[in-house]
Amino acid sequence: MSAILAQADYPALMSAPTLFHYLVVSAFMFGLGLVGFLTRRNLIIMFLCTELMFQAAGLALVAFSRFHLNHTGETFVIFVLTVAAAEAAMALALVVLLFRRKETLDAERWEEMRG
Amino acid sequence: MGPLINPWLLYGLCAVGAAGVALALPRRGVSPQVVGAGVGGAGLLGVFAALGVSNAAHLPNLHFYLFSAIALGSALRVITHPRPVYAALFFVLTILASCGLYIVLGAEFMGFALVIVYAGAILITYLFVIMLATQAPTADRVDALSEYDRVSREPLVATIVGFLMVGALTGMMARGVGTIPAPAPGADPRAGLLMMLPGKVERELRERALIGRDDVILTASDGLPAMDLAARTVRVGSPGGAEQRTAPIPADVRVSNVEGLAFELIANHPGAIEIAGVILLMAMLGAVVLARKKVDLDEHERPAAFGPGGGHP
Amino acid sequence: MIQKIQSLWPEIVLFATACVVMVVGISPSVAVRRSCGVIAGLGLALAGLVAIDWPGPASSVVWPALAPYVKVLVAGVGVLLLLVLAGLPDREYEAAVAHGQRYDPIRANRAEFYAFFLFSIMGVMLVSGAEDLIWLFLALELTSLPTYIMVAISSSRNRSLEAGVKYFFLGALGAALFLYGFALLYGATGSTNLETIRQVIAQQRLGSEAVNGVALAGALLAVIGVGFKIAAVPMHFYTADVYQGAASPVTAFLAFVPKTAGFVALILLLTTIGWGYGPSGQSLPEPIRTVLWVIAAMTMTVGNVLAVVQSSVKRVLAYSSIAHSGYMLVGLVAGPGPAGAPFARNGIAAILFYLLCYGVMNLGAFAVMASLERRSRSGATEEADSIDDLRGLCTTRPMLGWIMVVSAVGLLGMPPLLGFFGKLPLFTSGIGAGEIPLVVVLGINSAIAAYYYLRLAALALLEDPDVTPVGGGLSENAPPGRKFAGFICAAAVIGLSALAWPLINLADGAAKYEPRLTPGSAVSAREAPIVPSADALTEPRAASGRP
Amino acid sequence: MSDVTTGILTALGGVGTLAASGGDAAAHAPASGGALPAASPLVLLIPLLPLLGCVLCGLCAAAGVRTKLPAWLTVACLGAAFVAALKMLGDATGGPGTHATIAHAFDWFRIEWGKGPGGVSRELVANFSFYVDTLTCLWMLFVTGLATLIGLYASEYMAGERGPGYCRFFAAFNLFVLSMSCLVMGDNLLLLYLGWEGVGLCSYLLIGYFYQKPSAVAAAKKAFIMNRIGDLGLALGIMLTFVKFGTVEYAELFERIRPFVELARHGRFDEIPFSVQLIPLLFTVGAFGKSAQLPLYVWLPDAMEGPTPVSALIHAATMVTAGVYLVARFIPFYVCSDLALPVVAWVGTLTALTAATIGMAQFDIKRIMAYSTVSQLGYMFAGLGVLTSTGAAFHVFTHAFFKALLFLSCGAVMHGFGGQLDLRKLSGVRKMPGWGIVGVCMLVGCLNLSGFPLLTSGFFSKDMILAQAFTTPGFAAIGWILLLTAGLTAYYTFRVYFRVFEGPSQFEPGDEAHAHADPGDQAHAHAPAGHAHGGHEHGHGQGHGDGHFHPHAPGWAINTVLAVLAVCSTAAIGAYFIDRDHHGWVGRMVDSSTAAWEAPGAGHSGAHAEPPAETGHGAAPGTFLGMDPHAVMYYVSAVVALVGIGAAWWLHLAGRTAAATSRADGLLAAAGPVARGAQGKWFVDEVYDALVVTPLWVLAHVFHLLDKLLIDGLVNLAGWVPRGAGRTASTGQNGLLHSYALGMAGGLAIVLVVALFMVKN
Repeated sequence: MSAILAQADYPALMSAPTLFHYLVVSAFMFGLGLVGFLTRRNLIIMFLCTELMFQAAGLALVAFSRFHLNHTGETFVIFVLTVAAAEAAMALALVVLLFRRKETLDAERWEEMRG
Repeated sequence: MGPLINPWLLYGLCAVGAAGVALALPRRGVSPQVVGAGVGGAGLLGVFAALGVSNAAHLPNLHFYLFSAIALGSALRVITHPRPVYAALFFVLTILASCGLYIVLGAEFMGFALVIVYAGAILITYLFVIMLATQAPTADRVDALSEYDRVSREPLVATIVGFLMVGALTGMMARGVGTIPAPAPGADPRAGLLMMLPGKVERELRERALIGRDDVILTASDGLPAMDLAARTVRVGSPGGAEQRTAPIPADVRVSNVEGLAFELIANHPGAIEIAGVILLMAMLGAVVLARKKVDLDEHERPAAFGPGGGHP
Repeated sequence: MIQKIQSLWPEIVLFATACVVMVVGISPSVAVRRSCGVIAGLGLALAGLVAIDWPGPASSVVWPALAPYVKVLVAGVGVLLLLVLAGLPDREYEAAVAHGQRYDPIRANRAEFYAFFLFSIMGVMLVSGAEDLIWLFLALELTSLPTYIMVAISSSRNRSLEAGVKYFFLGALGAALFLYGFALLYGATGSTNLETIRQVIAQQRLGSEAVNGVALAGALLAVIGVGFKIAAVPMHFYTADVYQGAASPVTAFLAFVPKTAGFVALILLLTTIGWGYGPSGQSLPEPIRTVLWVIAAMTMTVGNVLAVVQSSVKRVLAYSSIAHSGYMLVGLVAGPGPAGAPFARNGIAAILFYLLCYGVMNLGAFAVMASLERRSRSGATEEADSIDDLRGLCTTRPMLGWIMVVSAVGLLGMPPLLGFFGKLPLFTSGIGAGEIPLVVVLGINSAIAAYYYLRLAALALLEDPDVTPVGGGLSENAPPGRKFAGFICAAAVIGLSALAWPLINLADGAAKYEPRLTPGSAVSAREAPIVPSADALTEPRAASGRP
Repeated sequence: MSDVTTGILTALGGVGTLAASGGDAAAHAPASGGALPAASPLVLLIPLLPLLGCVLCGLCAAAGVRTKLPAWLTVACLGAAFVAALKMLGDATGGPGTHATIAHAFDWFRIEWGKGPGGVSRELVANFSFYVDTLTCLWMLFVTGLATLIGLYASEYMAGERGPGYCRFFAAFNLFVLSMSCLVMGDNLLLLYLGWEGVGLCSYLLIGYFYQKPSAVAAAKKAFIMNRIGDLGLALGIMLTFVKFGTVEYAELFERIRPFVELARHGRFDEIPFSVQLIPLLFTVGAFGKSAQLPLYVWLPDAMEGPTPVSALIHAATMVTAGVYLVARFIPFYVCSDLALPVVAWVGTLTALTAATIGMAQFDIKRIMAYSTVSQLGYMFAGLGVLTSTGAAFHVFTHAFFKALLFLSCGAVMHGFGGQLDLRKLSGVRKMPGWGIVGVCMLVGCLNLSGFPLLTSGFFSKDMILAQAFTTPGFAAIGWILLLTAGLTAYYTFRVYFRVFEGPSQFEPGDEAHAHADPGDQAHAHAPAGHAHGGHEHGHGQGHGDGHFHPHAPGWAINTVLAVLAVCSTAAIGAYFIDRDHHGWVGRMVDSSTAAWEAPGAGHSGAHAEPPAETGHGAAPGTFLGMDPHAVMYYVSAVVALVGIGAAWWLHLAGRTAAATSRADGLLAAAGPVARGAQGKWFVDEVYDALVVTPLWVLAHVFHLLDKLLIDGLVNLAGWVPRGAGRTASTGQNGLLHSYALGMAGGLAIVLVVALFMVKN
């Protein structure tokens, strides 16, 4: 099975989970984030859920990085982190603005335009 | 090479997970959250059990199970907990567990950076805003929570959609993961980075007393340190250059995660760093613009703010 | 990196301009603050000139001339956009404050607005020069993040906020999707370098004619996630609400800038996944081709069908913008054809040219909408948006009316106008690639589009003006720049059709496709230790396995 | 549609192979028209002058001109264009050779799309160049001539509109002539298509001129949609032509089609690629749309909502013959298909019959004329289909004059009687003061249309088609149907004439007069009758406050134009007798163009009574009941026409006198035995109703019903399906962030699941 992570200097005390194990965890985390985004109505929690999805991508990236024995994936995570922080800052500012307007965080209250 | 896992088993277990999540989502009346969490966890466990049965030799270790269970369990709580503050805190837990997984994967720097940056900084901001923007709950009762926090929207359809995607993704991964081209066994592409760190090698050798106090690593004719990474040897000599010899590099002298990451970041992605900087600047500006509060200008201040004639169409 | 920086001069100019604008914007003097727009325009023009004069080294191995074209295109249309945008943030507002309205700093945001504008344009330019998934991800984010803010602050109405929140949150979802896709693409190939990814996938396809499942899932997620930027089905839902809620100038911006970024990103991404090799010729992998095919057909159809029933001009234009993305997706499905393919068969050249046509025509229509406002019953002014506002515009405001007519007829693709010449290569490239059913769908959709575009044109041209409007009349209280920009666009719609040929040459040159496959190099480069050369720190190309 | 698709598919077979098919002949002179000599630059004036007129009218509109200036500008420009067309004719026929020439205006576009063998670059070249041969001259002559005359007519007819509407009308009028000259004179298919779309656009604009009338807007929309269907066919045909032959320029196309024509001449149709045979069929679809043939004809009668000069010029004389021009121009392509010409012939014939039967049951005189236009266009197509492009072109030529005459006469009546068009409410108009010229001109037009023997040009042109139908083997049935139609045509034509112009002088003014009598109604301020009485130069002074209506006779402009047209349509007989060797002047014009039955420039000798038997049947020429059709048809068609006119006289004039309470006693005497009283007339009417009208009425109404249910239904459906779908789809756009996110994620999930099942390994 080539999808083994126990290459090179894998820590000795760990046995050898395959890449797929990590990918399953990552995919489930991604799915949970998606489900949360779709079901929660609190704007802040919704954004938290996109962060969860980013986090899932980060986990996959690190696992891949480990598998390919290069650092590119980890580097990518740094930038994902940066973008997540930037998005979070703006999203939270927007949420504050929205909350001031309608005194609620309910996403369903913003439905004036349709059709 | 057979499939990593029987696809139908995988899809079935995804469905079990979906059922669990659907049950666990908050809803009006009694929500069977515990049952849901149990069912969902059973689905996930089933996937790993199935993986373990077919690849018993590579059964992952306890840490992996522990951290992924915490990560996914708290992720489930993030999306199911009716109280935003708790959800955010569970997100912190997810991050921490992810850090555990990172460390298991040998990405120490990213693991700790994640704790500091994500759990430490970003999530605190979230908590801040949540507290700012939520009516202070008077009693510790769920009823005191806003309706939009207590009742989730379209739990069934959303779960089906989400887990359809998870099933399809994992299914495709299961098919493709076996044929990803990997580095040849025994080869570590990162080893070459050692060439970039003559100082570290020199220090290690000196600490292990493999070279003398005055010896330095020599430079080859092409300007690079005279190392032979295949044989893991290095040519060292005294400063005068009179005496040259070859010293072995011990097997445990290798580029650490932080060093490798730094080289990757600086050497291969300097442009990305700059763009990230611009993004952060832009985001700061955006946050400032968005979150400004209304101020009332006095009558005499208006001309100063808008200039004479500025306001006359 | 030094060579790379040479190709980044336009972006550097833009960044410097943005910084200057931000600093100038906090000046206490109104006159100085007012110069922000001029400075931004000069910077943008300079960036465009630099992009012409200083293209730097080939930005992408496969598309050596893509980036300069996109940069010049974005800068050129950007100047026009700026003319429309100028004065948006606070002109009416300053007047209102002078008349005693409460000061609302949310709207007093002239400088920041221009800075966001420049950042976003800078993002598109960076997208066009992307060689790396990380770079591409950051550039896409840089393109879209400022637009979220611009939408939210574009007017003081709740609608803008609503549009902002929808755009932002759905955009973040889309970003998460394509980020996951990028992660999987990296995982399947072991590199984030687009050229390396292309080589690895090409080797795999040459070997087994099948794309790795992980790569496939990654490519699909990436394509559909980036599809958010171009409002392709199924990521199109936000379009109408956001376009309607944002102020018209910002909407014009949304319809062009993120869309350009999205298409350029899609071209780069699909290049990695496989045009131009494999025993089966130059087609994409079957699942991706099928998905793109369906997306293209659905996008056109959904956009057009929904546009038919709208009563708001901005919604009509929003849905038609979806439809136009669908048209351009045909070029994506058709692909660049074999190496050295003529213009008529090169779907990428068709897209690049159509982006220009669409940008100009669409801006003309939005410039008209931005120039009009209507006084509501309560006395407040609001944007003209109802389709009835166009009634008899050629009589009451001939210039705006004719701009609208020319733009609408041009968007429809009436033969002598620019839109026709834009659509023609899409047809021919589709036919050339053998996608006859898709071309038929394209034809049918063009016919459906005639329905609502002619309605726009006919309302302005043929109907009599509404003498007794419901709540106060239509007025025209916009900076003259908007009308001027509209005039330029309308003139271009007519005039560029006579000059279409040199522009087509430009697009054709930009879409020159040079897929090279270096057998074995990809894998060996990836597995070899990072080459420890002396200049590794300054020359990342050497480390990324380039031939 | 699927046929078309498969056709294109087979034709393409990968555009890459174009190199072989289109490129082998590609010595492809890069300079367009290098093969043909340059025409006099004067030719460029023909499109240029209408453009100038259009610009001037636009300037008038901008300057707020409220006089007749735009009309005079238009007439001057178009008149000059007519002179230029005459000069062009002189150049084309005067010189030693009668080959085509090319006048190059400017390069339009040139797209390089690859390298051919030997590194020769292959290009799509389409320039603003004009292809001048005798067919072009023939068409441009009557287009510019009629446009000038009708422009003059419209200067008076539209006088009530002076102001922006007047300028708009004449700008569109000029634009139409410009587009028409692009269509007819273009030296490549793309320019033809540009003109084709341009005339369609002008037609749309002018039909919808009275845009406040919902029916006018609906009619404009209908015309637009029906024409689009046809245009799709033409566009596909052009694309296929380019794909197949690698060029869209006539000069090269007619060279490259020659091998196929040779094959067809020997009956070896199975060696001609299907895609080549498909081209004429696609062109035919376009021609049927523009020329209002079955089943796309329904827009034309509705198009009469436009101002009458427009109906006369665009929807009777010129634009609708564009389809005939297309087929005639591309005769070499048509002979390459063994299917195309029979299709053209049969559709034309059936259209002629259908429209004639419908025309018989109508009461609106303009509509009757519209149906008769459809019917006559059917004749022309039938003529093309039975291998007499000369006959068809001749009929186009004569029809242009007499149909314009008829329409303008009807328009004069409509103009004078406040928009009244119902033939039951008008009678004896010829006798009224000031209406004599109109009456006589109407009579001349009706005689021409019904093919009155010897005195009328319509007789000779129709005769040529009929005779050829019997001559060409296998088309005798068409000949019989056309003969029947000729009788019906004579009948309904004179039905109009006898009802409206003869008989007791009675009238009932139309709606517009009433509307005008109501001073409060401003919505009709634009109606022709409105201002006609307000500020007309020979207005009848009296006010209309009392609501009393006086018809007002046409002024000098209308009368002059009618008289000139009447003379022209009679004088057109001359064209039949000049140059009898070539079947008349028109025949010579046609024979020296690409519409000839032999390849152009093939050096054919003058006398060719029979077209070559390119149908490959090799059968002997057909006969008419054993006699030579060309000899006997004069008599047969004369008899048929006379019978038709007689029937009309019998039914509509003879019996009407007794019922009359008016002053038309002289007419009564002329009408026949006074003994036939009211009772007898009723009896005749009832018999007529029962025996003749009812079946035809039923037939006509069945077709009408088909119109309403099928065609209108289809048109409505075409509009309704997207709307309905839009309504349904827009329920998904419910404004909720979550719904949108769900839609996005759901779509993505479906895509991934589908991809999962498609992915191998």
